[in-house]
Amino acid sequence: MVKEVSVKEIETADTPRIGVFVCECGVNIGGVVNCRAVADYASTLPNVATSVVNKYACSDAGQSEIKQAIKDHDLNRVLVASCTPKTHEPIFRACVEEGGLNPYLFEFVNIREHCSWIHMQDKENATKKASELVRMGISRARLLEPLQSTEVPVTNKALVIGAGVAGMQAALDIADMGYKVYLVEKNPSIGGKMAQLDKTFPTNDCSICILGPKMVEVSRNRNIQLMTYSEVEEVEGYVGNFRARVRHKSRFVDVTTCTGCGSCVQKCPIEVPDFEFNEGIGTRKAIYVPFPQAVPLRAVVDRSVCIDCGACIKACESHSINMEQEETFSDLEVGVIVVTTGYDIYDPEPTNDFGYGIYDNVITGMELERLLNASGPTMGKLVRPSDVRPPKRVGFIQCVGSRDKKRNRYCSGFCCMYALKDAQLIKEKYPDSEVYIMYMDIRAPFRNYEEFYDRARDMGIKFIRGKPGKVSKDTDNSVIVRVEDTLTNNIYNLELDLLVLSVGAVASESSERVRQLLKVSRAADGFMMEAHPKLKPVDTTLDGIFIGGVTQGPKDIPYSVSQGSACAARATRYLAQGKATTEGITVEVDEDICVGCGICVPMCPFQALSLADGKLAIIKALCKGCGTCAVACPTGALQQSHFKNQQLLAQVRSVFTFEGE
Amino acid sequence: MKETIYQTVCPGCGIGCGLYIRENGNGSVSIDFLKSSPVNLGKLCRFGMKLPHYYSDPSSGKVEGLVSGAEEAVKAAASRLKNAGKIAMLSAGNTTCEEHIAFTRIAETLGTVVHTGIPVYPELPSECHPHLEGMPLAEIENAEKIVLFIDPYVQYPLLVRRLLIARRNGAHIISAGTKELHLAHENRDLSPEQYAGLELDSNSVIIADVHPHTDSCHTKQLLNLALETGARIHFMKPFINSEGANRLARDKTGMMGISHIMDEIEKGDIKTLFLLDSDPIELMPDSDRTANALSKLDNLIVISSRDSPVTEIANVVIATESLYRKRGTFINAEGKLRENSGQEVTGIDAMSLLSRELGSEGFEYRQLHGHLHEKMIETLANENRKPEYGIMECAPVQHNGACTLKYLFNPFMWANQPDDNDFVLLNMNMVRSLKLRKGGMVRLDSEKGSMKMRYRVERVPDGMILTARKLQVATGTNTTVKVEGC
Amino acid sequence: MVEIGDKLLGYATNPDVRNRGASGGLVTAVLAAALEKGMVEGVVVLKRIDEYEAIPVITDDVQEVLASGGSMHAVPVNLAKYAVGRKIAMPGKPCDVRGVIEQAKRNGVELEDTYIVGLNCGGAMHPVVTREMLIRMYEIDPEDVVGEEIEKGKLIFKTKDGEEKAISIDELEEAGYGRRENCRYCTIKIPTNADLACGNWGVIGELAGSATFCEVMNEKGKRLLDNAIEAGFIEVQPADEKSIAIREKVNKTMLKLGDEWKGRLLTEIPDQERLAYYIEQFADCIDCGACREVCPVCTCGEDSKCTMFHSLADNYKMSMYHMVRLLHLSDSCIGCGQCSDICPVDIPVTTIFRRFADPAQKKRDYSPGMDLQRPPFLELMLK
Amino acid sequence: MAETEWEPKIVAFCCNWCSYGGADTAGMGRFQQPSSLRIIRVMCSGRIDPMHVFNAFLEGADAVLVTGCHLGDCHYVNGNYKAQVRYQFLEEMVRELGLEPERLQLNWISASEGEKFANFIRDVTAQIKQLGPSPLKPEGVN
Repeated sequence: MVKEVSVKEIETADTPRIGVFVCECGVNIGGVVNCRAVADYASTLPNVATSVVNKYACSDAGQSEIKQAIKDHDLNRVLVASCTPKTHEPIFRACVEEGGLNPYLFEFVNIREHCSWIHMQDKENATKKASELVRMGISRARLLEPLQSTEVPVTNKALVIGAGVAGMQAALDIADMGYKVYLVEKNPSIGGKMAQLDKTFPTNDCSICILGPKMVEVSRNRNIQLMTYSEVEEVEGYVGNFRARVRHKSRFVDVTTCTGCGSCVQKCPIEVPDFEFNEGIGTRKAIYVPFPQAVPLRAVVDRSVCIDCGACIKACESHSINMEQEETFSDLEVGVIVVTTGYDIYDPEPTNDFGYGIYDNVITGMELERLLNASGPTMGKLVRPSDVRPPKRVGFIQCVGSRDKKRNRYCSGFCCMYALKDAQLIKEKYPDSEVYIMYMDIRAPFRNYEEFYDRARDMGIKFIRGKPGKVSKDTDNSVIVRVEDTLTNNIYNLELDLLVLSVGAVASESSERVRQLLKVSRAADGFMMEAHPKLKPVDTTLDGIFIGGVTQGPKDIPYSVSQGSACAARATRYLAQGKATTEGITVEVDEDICVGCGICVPMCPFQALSLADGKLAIIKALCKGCGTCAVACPTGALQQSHFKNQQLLAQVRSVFTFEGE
Repeated sequence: MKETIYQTVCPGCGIGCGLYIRENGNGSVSIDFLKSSPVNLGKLCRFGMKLPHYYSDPSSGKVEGLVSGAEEAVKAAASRLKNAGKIAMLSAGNTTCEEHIAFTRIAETLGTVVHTGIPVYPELPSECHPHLEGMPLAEIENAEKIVLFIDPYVQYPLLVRRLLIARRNGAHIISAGTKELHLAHENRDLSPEQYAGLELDSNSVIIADVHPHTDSCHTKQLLNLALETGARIHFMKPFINSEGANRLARDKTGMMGISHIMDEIEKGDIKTLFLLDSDPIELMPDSDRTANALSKLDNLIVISSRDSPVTEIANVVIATESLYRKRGTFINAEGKLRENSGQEVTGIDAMSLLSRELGSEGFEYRQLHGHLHEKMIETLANENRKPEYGIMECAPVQHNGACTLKYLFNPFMWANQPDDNDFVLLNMNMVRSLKLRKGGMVRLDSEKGSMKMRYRVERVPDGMILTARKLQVATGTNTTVKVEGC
Repeated sequence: MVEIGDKLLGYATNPDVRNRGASGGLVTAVLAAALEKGMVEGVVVLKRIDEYEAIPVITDDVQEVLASGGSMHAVPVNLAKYAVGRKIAMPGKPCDVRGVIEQAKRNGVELEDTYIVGLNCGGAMHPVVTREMLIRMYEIDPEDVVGEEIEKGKLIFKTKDGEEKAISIDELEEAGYGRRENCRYCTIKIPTNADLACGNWGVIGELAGSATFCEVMNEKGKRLLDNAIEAGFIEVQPADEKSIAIREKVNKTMLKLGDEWKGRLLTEIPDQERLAYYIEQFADCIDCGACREVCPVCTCGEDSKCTMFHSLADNYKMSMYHMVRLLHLSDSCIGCGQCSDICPVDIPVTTIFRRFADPAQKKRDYSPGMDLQRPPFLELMLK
Repeated sequence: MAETEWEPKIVAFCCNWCSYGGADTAGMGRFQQPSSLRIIRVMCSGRIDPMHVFNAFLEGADAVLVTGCHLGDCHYVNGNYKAQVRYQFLEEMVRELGLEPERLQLNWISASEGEKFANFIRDVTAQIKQLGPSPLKPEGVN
């Protein structure tokens, strides 16, 4: 049928009455933008019922002012011009809702990050731009429509990916709060990097001694279902309703019957370098138990080197070895996901940093950990790799792979501390050795860290402030490091038996795979990105997915553990409530206009669209509101709510004015 | 699966575009294109493209608001007409020549005339009427100079095509009207005193339009201009068959302009109005006032092929088939005779019955069609007539307000055809002086009230606001308004 | 039983149909047989109005189908839109078939229900141009014309006095007459995208003029032909090597000529003049929307992005309507020329579309309407 | 009145998760930029409708920027790949129309790349200043 006047704009049932609140944010905005002028300008625009300046719109006082204004001026739209919606939109939406309006009738204009902070020297233009941004917001606000967010039930189970110390902590905390947790670990044993360490700073207590009991605790917790040697393959769904497929790699050993006795290992004729746990310094067999304290303490067969001799099968009294074992899959349904996939140690080999990979006696900090460890390949005896003799002169180079524009710009945070620790351990074991630490500056914040540094100095460890320029080899395989002490301007040619590179942390490949699987954002440093660097350090932009530990960026053990707990606390909120609210912004179709061409259907990455009887059908729960399909729709029948064509076009149009207007 | 196809003309302006209508089994219609129709070569304007909407409301017979059959309606009409006092019969020219002749026969029986053709438009001396007829559009293509007093883009879009051809053929085109036109070589905002400066001669063509609300003074001025310079003058008109109605009514006297008729109805002098496919509520700029006036009638009888505001309030509605299905003939703006391929004649049958009910003879299509041919031989022989009128005096209407709202008579708005002209046009100067906001609206105030409109910036004269849409603040084609940004 | 890939020569068995049809009436007979045997509910035929005008009509009357036929080079309608929502068979030039296939990708047509007998096409003429050409070049009153055919590169008109006049098509086209511009550089001459690809190219010897060369393109084509043979409507025989070679040669020559025309008609406009050119071309647009209405690719209804977000009230230098249409269709414009034909203010819409579509389609190696591969905008080829 | 230097108007479509965040980060890092930019926030670069891009040009934008997450980082699986395909079409159309190619630009900017965002805006603004106002800008509009 004919419409008398073709619909050019969304008809709103009520005439818009917009309240404009221009926030000074103290001097953050007010110091640059003339907020009064912006508010005055806004008050001249159509449909603006009131326009005022707030000192801090997000403060209690500011929010009550907004709520009061909704009543006083009978507002049906609220526009706040302040900071970024990424942090404050939920706050103001809630405020507007408390004021009696649908939360989606709120429009946010960013005049801080996008204006005052980037035009600090140009107050006049900043004010002009702020006015224009507000005008654009008002054009959009006029056309805003109330939306309903929907509540979805939450499956009261959690998935924790990665069983390092952070993941273990998260799993334990969630489990202790009474919820079922699936803890997936790609390695044969849980424990992560911490299990490889010798001692931990600043207390120098044995790493595995404190971690071991926690690992056992994890394995014994009734609420935790441990899935080691397993990887998450697929994840779909949304908060409260994730479905994950986990692949259990074949150990070729029946974990239910294997006792971890090690008879099989003894009989195995194949011996290969142990890269998994001992950084390639020691060896392991083709069938092996990852390390003495492994959880689960079960053998695993490395089929890539196994020669199928059958010696182990004969040795195994419990008949646990099965070379035909196939990998299996589990399909999990969980409400929340915690990602604690950890990191990789920076590998200096490809670029031969400081001769690493060329000279035998240049090693990384992690290799040193294994050399110092009492249950390590040398039984804790420090030797240099070239001739297995104890080194007399040991040097550390700090910031290898970190704080380096050519490598990684960030500080890995823990390398100073572990170098101090290892230096002390060497000094303690071999008091007559000379230990040098070549550093740019020592970073030792937090309790007892600075004291730990002092102690190292007191022990006679020599600190040279300077980054070595050249590393070369002496005839006896000693390493000669040329370094300038920038405090004294002396240039040294240190002759060292062992050079330790204090390498930092980098985002790991397996972590990246999980990140892509879950669609978590990636930060510039390659680690996963939190929702907010300060206020939502373990949340992601995806509801129901949390990140903790070094997955989010380098950190030490206590920090990782507390993040594990934080993840647990954040995640359990959903489990405890049993429900979650999904985004109100979804796609909707005008059936009168839709011609059923189906162009949109393959656009949806979430399979929310389908055709039924020549018309479009939408599964709202699957729709994540990206709006890609709305672009594909040639008729405009498909619209993304809150970002309708009319709303966006109005915003674009109001960018421009007549000259002199 | 079976479709019926009707070759017909577009019932919009008087150009009379050829096209065909597909009617499928369920009665829905779609429009289709002839590629070599002689008038429009298979092309249509934006109104023509929307014809299916026009045909979406076929009329139904009604007596006192209740649906009734044709015979019942005719009888009710007859009994009302028999007892009526002064009867006014109006046919604006929106149906076939044959129906028009039948309507005229009834008028003769009733002892009155059908107000129709040019006389119902502006108040002009009758000797001028023949000169308001159109000229062959092909001749426009061959003119050396063309002066436009209309905005073809808005009012008669298909004329744009002829003008573009003329331009390719070397014509110099001047827009002397209200708006800068893309196709014109010169855009001059001229007052009538300056028309002499156009330097027209017998190879020039003046293109204007004439409709119920044309400023008759300006029409006189244009006729004077044509007379003085020897230029040919072509008038565009609304309705497919206003030209036919005009030619058929040429020897009739005693006709009144439509606004005059409405005045008499308002005064109570006319108590019976009999309409043939003409709706004053759609036609008059001031619809409210017109509807109000019509409510004072004792008898409102309507013959119509489509439902419109007047069929809602009529005492009797005699329904006919849609225009495209009718058997019959039209004369377009250039005097071309066009014929529908449809074969239905319910309108003529109804009028025949009505004639008999009124005590006169009945009639049938062939007879009426024969009469048309006789008449046409007579009037077509008059082509290339010399002017038979002298220079006319006129007193231009003075507008003292700051702004004039000018209604560009859009030949489809009488049919409530949807169009997107929901805006007014004004120039950048006015935008600045009124401090209009981009994307904002203007408020127009007249004695009738006020309304808000979107606006578009165009190169139009200062103080002029153009609209191609009937606005409820309008009191005529030119309305003095106050304008404000809002 | 014929097989997919068969190249045949055939003709209608009914002598009347065989004589009236341009090349043995095979196409007419195949369509009529499909209707007769209930394969389809209707057939699209061109109902002749005069020498220059025919209206596509859907009929379920076998006799009406048999009575249709004959060449009409001056009737450049695209039939794709008439196939929408119906179970029909129709004859089709390559561009008709392309339109139908593009409609099918947008769920406008159920391809399985639409049988198309393709016809070789060297191009069509616009009736208005043809009339003018008759007056100026042939010096014949268009109303006196009773027949028209193309032979050996010449366009021949027959008058009611029994006279014939022939002028070479090259000469006509140099003078600005002859085929529509888009036909001159069209790249598909043999409708290999149809179910059957028919035409008189390659029909030689005694069969010349009384048989049709027919290639079976797919399963539907096989069904059509088998049905017509079984119903006794047609007879076929295998085409010999020579016929096949000649058909291919004609095609190659036509395509080569097409390339030359393309070079001449789509000459590059200098960068700095292009925007002004487009603005000027669209400036007279009267916003009728006919170009959209006739487009055989577009499936939108009355409301769509090009109309809903375009307003006459906007003071733009170029209309949003045309920009959105260019955007939505430049990946799948088939260059059929309907939009140019219909434009009431003579905007060269097709030429403009080709300027955008040619490079876009070439770059993506996509030829719309030739197979079921979806156009880039529908598919958004990922990775 | 002093002649002030012409400042272009640049419309940028930013996705909520990355490039809008990049603009925020630029602000947090106080990376100073010309005041030419007007950001339209959408949830995903896949929501950036070429129709809106054209509309921005017709309204008077001197340049239009299409921005989103780095490829592979889309919050909605692959919206930015779709944006990229659409952008390529737009780019070709803009070139064919005869608009200078600098007036339409694509950039993937993550939420952490504040400095990159600011540099991008500075560069584009400088390029557009060189070119002058868009030839599609309606008269009397700025």
